[in-house]
Amino acid sequence: MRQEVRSLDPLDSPGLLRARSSGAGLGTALSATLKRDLLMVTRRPGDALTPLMFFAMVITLFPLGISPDADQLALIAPGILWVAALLAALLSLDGLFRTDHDDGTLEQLMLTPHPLPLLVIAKVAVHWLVTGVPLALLAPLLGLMLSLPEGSYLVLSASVALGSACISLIGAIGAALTVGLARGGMLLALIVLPLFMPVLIFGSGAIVAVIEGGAWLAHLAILGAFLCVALMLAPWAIAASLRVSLHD
Amino acid sequence: MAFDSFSDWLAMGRHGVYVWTAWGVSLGLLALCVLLVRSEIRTVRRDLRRRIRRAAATNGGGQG
Amino acid sequence: MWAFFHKLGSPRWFYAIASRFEPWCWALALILIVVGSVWGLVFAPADYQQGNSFRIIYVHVPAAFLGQSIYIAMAVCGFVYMVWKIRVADMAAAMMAPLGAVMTFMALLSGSVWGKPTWGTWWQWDARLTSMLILLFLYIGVMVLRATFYRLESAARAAAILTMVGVVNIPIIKYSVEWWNTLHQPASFTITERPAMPVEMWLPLLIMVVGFYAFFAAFTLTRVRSEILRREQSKRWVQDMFREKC
Amino acid sequence: MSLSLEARQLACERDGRWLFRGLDLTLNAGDVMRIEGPNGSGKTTLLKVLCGQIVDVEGEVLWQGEPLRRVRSELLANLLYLGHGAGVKAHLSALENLRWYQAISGDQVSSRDCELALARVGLVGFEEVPAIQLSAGQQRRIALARLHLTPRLLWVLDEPFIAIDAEGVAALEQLLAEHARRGGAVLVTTHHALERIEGLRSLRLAGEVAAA
Repeated sequence: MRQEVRSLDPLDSPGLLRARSSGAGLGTALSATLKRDLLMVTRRPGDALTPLMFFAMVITLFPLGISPDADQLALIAPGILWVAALLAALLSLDGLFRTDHDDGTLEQLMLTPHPLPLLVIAKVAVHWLVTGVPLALLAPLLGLMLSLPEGSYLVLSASVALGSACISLIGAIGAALTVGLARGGMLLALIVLPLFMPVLIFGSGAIVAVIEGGAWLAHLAILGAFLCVALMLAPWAIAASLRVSLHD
Repeated sequence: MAFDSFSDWLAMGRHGVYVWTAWGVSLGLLALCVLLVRSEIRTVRRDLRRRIRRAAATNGGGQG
Repeated sequence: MWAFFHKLGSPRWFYAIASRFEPWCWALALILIVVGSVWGLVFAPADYQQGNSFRIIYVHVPAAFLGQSIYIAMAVCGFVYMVWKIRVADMAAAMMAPLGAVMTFMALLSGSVWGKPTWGTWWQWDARLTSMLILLFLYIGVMVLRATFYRLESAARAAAILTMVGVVNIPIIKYSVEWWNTLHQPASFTITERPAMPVEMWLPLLIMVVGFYAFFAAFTLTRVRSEILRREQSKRWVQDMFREKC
Repeated sequence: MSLSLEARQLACERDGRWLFRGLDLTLNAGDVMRIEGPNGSGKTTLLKVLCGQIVDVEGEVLWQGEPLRRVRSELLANLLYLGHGAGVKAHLSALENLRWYQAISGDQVSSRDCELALARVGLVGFEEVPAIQLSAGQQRRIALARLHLTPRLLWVLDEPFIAIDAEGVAALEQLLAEHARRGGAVLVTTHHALERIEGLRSLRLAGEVAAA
């Protein structure tokens, strides 16, 4: 009754099935997950745009709320640029695992013989590429609007790029913890925002330092240190959190 | 004794209001914790006792 | 030692131990806190700069110590639960969290009230108070996360993971805030350093700190006993224990 | 070494009640075992325990004679698990979905195999269509195409017949029987009778005690 298919069908190998050994093809799995998620973004560009629009809109709120005066804005520009970038990245974190959880692919991802922490890094990398990097590219333009001094744009986008990588990694722990919960979004912000504060401090500190001609490289170095620590520890916490959310 | 008289102690040398608010709230919170904790254990034990008595009653006082 | 460690894990055995030590802890806490308070409020000399408002230190410092120590204790309990599946450890972590939040809030409040006569404003974004505020957010985050999970084991594991991630961040937060704005006087004394204050000032402080830790022990023992009764009510040993009484 | 999945004295407690207790189960090459029981009797939980997804249960699970804790990645390399969710990304086409599955399971990615697998499940001509435009039944068939695509010893299928029409059910039953004949093993939860599979073993989960 099965569909008539060409005679030589590789799938019909009559031979007995053999047990396979695990461990092969980790590289292909990582790159395939990366490519698939990037493909998903191209299919639905809206998801990538919302954090950017949010970032731009929040920035325009401050001149309206405080004052259009350039000097005042320049004073607070580093801080609000960074806070807005942080909140924009946080906004998109909730969807990191939720879409995969809802359609069952997250469960399949966890059923591969490959180590989960590494696969999770692929997903977080996509989140950073899709939100962190665009935020870093948009930040100088918004800095211009807040009359941020000329010389600081490069350091601004470098600090946002570095900082958003830490935010993606640490935030992914919260996203993994709340993926199983119906209204996890607000709770996600509640549990990860305290962990973002050191990143915010040194991120905006870098911009303030470059404006005052201070040691901005030191701040970026500390952000880099946070990133290394997060890269080492966060994947294990994310994998453990996913197991808690999915399998309990 | 760091103070000459009782009223001097109460006044705390113009810092009285701060010292007494800070201390009052802190010791108040501690007392509140004690009350809540003691009542928690009492209610848990009372509910348990009632549950066992009810279970015993429904099973005709069998193994309960 | 290993047998003891696992026996500690059985709720029934812990319940017996807790029942025995608990009254002593309450008594010790009461005595120490009363003695410390009277000593600190009445007999200790006033600070030559800050005058009597300095006496708030006898409440602010113990509360700040407790705030941090309880979070670290919760992380240790979370680790023990995740690794050895000792349920009592999870119960302890769940039960001590509110006290940690209360202590942090107490430190924040007494710190800012103390700040009024000293700095002239109710709230000052100084390093230690800001770290305390972030710690309070961490407490609230863990408690809300634990309350959101319906199943007990998932809540326990999720809270354990978040607490451990949080405890790794506590030094990071502390030093980054410290760098960010250091206005507060350096920590008056840590157990190891020689305190900057004369002995008749820091002795009552030491008594108050130990009294607060005794309070923490008594509080946790009592609450864990309640939690054991709540979670083990269907177990035979609980029912037997209560049947003799009624 | 022929396939062997064994469970000894499994007991799982959820929210204060026992889903199953003292459960023994052995699954060897050529076995098709159906797990039945009323809703909420822990069928899916049992499948997840046997795949090592859920670990806080009493009793032991052995894969090829070894405790699952130590050889979990060996089991996963030989396991194909189809859960409740179709496991299909709505905005990707059937082909893209299958190519991703091939890649993460460590096989050689080849579109031709994917197209053949899709043909086997009656999705000829739907290869490039984004899954969102397909019916629920067709989306499940994309997941079922994986049975043809990636050769695995052990199939664990959770309600695979949902939203599948009669013709598809018959084809799937025949596929399960054929898989068993070729030395594989199937663990399936379903309410279908599966009478086309001779030598079908079944395990009834009725809550308290279960016999295999």
